[in-house]
Amino acid sequence: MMRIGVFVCHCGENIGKTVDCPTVAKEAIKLPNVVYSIDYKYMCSDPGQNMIKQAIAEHKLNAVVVASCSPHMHEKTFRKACAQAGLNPYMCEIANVREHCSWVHDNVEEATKKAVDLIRMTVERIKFNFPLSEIKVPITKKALVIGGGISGIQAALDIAGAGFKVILVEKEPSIGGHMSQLSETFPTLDCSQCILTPRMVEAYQHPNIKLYTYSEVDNVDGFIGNFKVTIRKKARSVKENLCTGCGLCVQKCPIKKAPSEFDEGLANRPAIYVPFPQAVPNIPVIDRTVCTFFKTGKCQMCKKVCGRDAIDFEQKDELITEDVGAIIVATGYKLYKIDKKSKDAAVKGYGEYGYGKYKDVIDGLQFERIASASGPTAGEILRPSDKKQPKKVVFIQCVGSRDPSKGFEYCSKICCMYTAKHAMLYKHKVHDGEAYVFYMDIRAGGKGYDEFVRRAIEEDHVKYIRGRVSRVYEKKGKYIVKGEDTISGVPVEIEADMVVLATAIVAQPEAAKLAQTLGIPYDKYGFYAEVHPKLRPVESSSGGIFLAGACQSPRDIPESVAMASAAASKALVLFGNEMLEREPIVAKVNENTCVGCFYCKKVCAYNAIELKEIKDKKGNLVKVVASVNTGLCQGCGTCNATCPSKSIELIGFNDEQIFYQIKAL
Amino acid sequence: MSDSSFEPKIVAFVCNWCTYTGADLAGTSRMKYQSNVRMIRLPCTGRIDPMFIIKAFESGADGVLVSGCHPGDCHYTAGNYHARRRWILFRQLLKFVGIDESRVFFSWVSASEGKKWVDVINEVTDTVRSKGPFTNYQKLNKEFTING
Amino acid sequence: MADIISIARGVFENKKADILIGYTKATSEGRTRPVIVRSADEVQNLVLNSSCLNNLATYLTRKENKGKKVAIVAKGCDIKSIVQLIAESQIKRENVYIIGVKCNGVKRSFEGEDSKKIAEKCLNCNVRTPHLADETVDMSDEGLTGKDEKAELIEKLDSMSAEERFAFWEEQFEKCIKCYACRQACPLCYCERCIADKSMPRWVESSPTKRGNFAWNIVRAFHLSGRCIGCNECERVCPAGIPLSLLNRKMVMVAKSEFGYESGMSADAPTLIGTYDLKDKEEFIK
Amino acid sequence: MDIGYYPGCSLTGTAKEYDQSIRRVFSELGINLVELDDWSCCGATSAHATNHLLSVALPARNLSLAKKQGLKEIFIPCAACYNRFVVAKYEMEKNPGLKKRVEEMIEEKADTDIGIVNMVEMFQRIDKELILAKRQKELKGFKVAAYYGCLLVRPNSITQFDDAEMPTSMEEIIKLTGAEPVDWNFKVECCGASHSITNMNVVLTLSKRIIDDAAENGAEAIIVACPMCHSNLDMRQRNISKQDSQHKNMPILYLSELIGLSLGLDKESLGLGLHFTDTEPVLSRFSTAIVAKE
Repeated sequence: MMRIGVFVCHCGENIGKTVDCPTVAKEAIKLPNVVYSIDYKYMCSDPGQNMIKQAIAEHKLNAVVVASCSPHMHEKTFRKACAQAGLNPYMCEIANVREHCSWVHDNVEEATKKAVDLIRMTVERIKFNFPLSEIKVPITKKALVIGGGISGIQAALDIAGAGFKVILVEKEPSIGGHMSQLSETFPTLDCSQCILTPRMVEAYQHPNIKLYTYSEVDNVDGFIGNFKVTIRKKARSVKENLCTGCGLCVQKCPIKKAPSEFDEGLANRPAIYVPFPQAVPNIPVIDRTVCTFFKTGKCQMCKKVCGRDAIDFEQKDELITEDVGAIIVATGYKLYKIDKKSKDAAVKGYGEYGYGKYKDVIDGLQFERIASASGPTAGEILRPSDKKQPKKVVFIQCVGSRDPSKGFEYCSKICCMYTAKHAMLYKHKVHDGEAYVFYMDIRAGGKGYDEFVRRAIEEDHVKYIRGRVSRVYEKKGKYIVKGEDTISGVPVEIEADMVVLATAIVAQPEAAKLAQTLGIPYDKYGFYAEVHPKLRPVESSSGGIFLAGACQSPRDIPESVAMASAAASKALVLFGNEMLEREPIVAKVNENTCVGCFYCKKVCAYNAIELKEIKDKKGNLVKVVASVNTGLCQGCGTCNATCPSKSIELIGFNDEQIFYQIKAL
Repeated sequence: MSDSSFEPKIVAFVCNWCTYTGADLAGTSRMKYQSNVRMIRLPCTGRIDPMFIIKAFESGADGVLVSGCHPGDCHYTAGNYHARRRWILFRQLLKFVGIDESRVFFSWVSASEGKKWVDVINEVTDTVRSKGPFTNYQKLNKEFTING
Repeated sequence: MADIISIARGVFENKKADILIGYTKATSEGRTRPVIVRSADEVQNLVLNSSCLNNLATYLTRKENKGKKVAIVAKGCDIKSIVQLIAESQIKRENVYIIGVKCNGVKRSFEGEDSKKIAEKCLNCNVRTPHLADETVDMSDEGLTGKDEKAELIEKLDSMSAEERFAFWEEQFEKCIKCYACRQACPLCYCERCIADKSMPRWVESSPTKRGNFAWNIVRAFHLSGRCIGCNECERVCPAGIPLSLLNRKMVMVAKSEFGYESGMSADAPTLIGTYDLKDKEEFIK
Repeated sequence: MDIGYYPGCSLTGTAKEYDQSIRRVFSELGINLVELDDWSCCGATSAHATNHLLSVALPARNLSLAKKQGLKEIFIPCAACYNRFVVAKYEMEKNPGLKKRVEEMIEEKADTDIGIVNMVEMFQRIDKELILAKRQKELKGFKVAAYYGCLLVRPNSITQFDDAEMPTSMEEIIKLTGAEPVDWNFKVECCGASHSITNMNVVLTLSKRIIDDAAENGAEAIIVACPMCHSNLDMRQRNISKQDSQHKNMPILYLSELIGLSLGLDKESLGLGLHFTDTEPVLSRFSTAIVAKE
């Protein structure tokens, strides 16, 4: 005999304001098999949970329905409370009367009626729940980190430091990411490479870290604790085990004019190259799209000069599979490129700023290279067109960010700070120069951040103009920046020598593709979605896949590093267990009625359906039926809907539960 | 036929990962929509059986919505693709037996599309309200209560 | 070409099969009935003519025949169901010895006016010469003609309003007595426990109410979608005279038009249900 | 193809040649312009600054007329009128209270489901191949500046047309004639609009900047799609010349006139004789450039 308790939460005012909770509780008790019902201000609080526990004991409840917020929020909380009171946690179900009711409706009468309906449906459903216990699966205690920027390096070092193996995959020829391109970092103005390079080397030399550079993740199968990953090691055309990194090939390569990715196109590199002097590993790669040999079949200069015979023109992409238990995604960001506007681009673009048309209109990363001691100008501020020192530089913030009409709605977060830094670096190097910053407002929340911006304004006399720029155009060798000073309310025109655009931080172009490979959700901009914005900010909704750095949203270095360590600790929490407990929401076959048509096997994305022979007492084969490998089954239930005779059912969402939920409509 | 006081009964079968979460987002964003819909959460659109729709009509629903992850976004890789093929067939069958297929709605609503969820629900509710009660099926139901 | 009796004898003499499923004369004039022949001594009563209406493939999945090597007399349409059974792991190709029938069409019915007409399924037949057989036998009967009345009816139904169609089917389904003869005759309804017999939960009401009849006929047609090969046995055996083939034919047409799919042609081809295409249509999905 | 046509007041007065060239060009391209019967002023540049309700009601009345006359869309060649119509439609859609007040004022049901099409969009709808096939003259080597002004593209969230700061759609139309649109800087700058009457100096300064930048970037003519822009840029060049002896005349052509020229239509039917700034330099360049027909 089912004895069901119904617990109606007010959630303070959140539910109580629109749903008449006492009435709902009174209606609930009238439902068949409901022996107890009560409403309370905060069901998830300790006293609230205690009410549930007491009621279970006092009223011998064997099922509990909590009418509260979304099950995504507190299903675990309430199930745990039930378990503490000796009730099987799977005998607790949530009726979502907050997100799906009180918050989305205004009319109290309608919302109350709906809340009662939702509870009735859940009560009817729970009558067909039965106690379940967690499924235990072994864990592969090895992590995959995708992306070798500062976030990926940090995460890899943390996990490796705890004694577990890490696979670090980076798609570029060297790890280091965007941080390696930066000149100085805010708000301390310490040299970016000076603090990053030791970390890169440490990751490279760590016995627990296996590094795959110039490699990408091709495929991911499996699930938390047991992923099978296929890594594509792209053909470098250089044998890593033979190369000593002497650099002779790079010096002798006759091709000199390929635009350097590292220098953001402001300098050139050979066809065989190491992206930057401190690259890790210090092994060159041949850019087959520009190499003379790959184009014409002639040259082979690099091969001739290589004393180790390390050049391999025949090298092919190599596919490597690795078993890992956790994945950390740290794929970072890209700067929004405004010159190449494709027709189906997400944003309309900023052609009026002349980026791509005027050589001296550059973006933030290009300025970093110009300001960097290792950059094309050796740190001297010279403008790209004529290598002259610009005496007047205009910095434009929010190019693409916070601009719903033309760009993205979100704030790119780091531009206020780096623009202040750029203006400062410029003033430090060009003492008689003038720096102007067009801004919407200054967002400098962070330790020492606002002080930093004040310093730029007050000590370095950077001129901040609050307003937007409508156009940049060239006139007699000057760049006329037309904008508005919204504080004085006048249009302004500045004749600049160079213009730096703080273009928006956007997701990597392949972000959505990787998300689909990994099976993790992403937002409309391509940033990966965390499972809870406040309480679970580094976890994706797919178990065992964690997020670090700017792939989740625009992040600065300290935040990225913090996220990376947090993601690493999430992986370590997983590795702290011998066996993984999984929700027992898996399919189950009724072997009596299964006739082995195996449509379930055809629709299963996880190869979880196996063949099982049923034999009689004498050992004669009676029939072959489907059987579920509960380690592989992820509980989607597609087999259940496909099976014509309903001989395979999804535990937790079985036919009876759904049937009676519908019937109670 | 459409009675001014008629409020349709609408059932939504939704997947846990995209649409249910998208509906949660509509809630956390305090967007408003009409209250006629009753949602049933399934792990995946792949789990949604055509029998659910028949049962919903038998239980007095005037309209049914099926909603899940966009193609490519399925939490279980391909559940929504199998579901889509199933619905292509089932819709035609419903149509052929005279069950007004325009009372059965399908949508892809992702976890970030709270606004789309609101629009879909309002549109479904308005459409079904203007169609009036699903008397054809309810006639069948009535006969059942008398006889059985 | 050899006749059916000598072929059957050969099957047993060469030990090609343990049993043979074929046709024999029924007691009433003009009828045939299925027969299971177990030895060469029994083959003389076998017949093969345009009155051989039954699709014998339905006996292949019967419990008593499982595990045996079975020879079967099969017209092209029947062979399609055998192909489908192989594709759905119900039988193994090597366990069935197919005596394919070169066929010019069978009667629409055993008796009455319809017995002079050709069965509607034969009008659009694309397998008059069997597409999968171990040997073939010629069924020389011919001269049957007739119109495809069902095709016209489908067209008419398609042009009706939803209300009119509902009324049409309401009248038809009301006749259903839930005898499940349609299911028994169907070679592809091989489930040991049909969903209609499942009681926990009872998706399909057991009594022949209007609502239960609707549910049953919809679920039957849906479960055969993308699988039905159009032998129309369900309709032939329906004691209530419900034009069940309309439903199945409609779904065959949908499978063809939406997916370019035809069932029963190859056991290795992917099945319609159980696979998907990234480009499947979704204009109806918001 | 039939489409509603709302010429607006300017096209019956100062911009007669705009109306004339539009009717001529679209009839040549097989489009039937159905002039809205009993149309009235949209309030143009003054109403919204003086009486907001009136500024919505005036276009609303015309929209209701369109609905009654069975028109699904109206083509509004004047950028100022176009702007008023899209804004009125937008405001009524967003604000049911305002819509109700407008309905009381115009004593009609206000309809917002009428499509509004501007000059550039009108040409975008026509099959490119048709224009190319009907082309009589290829204006090859003719460098022009496409000038959008303020009203066609702003506010972009309402007009939803092209890009407010860097539009390019008119250039695509111009290219069909063989003419070469130049890359210039003032395509969406204000010409001074109705200040032409109240504060001409403003207009002179602004218009001069526009014409100068076009000239500096190599344009031989400026192409417009707004009668107000046209009158400022065309008519005020005399005054500009008085202030600046260096000023060189810049012919200002309507987009419809440019297309008309390439279709081989004569200058009278396009109204090119009605301009203040001489268009003869343009016309003389193309008198002989007949394109061979296949």
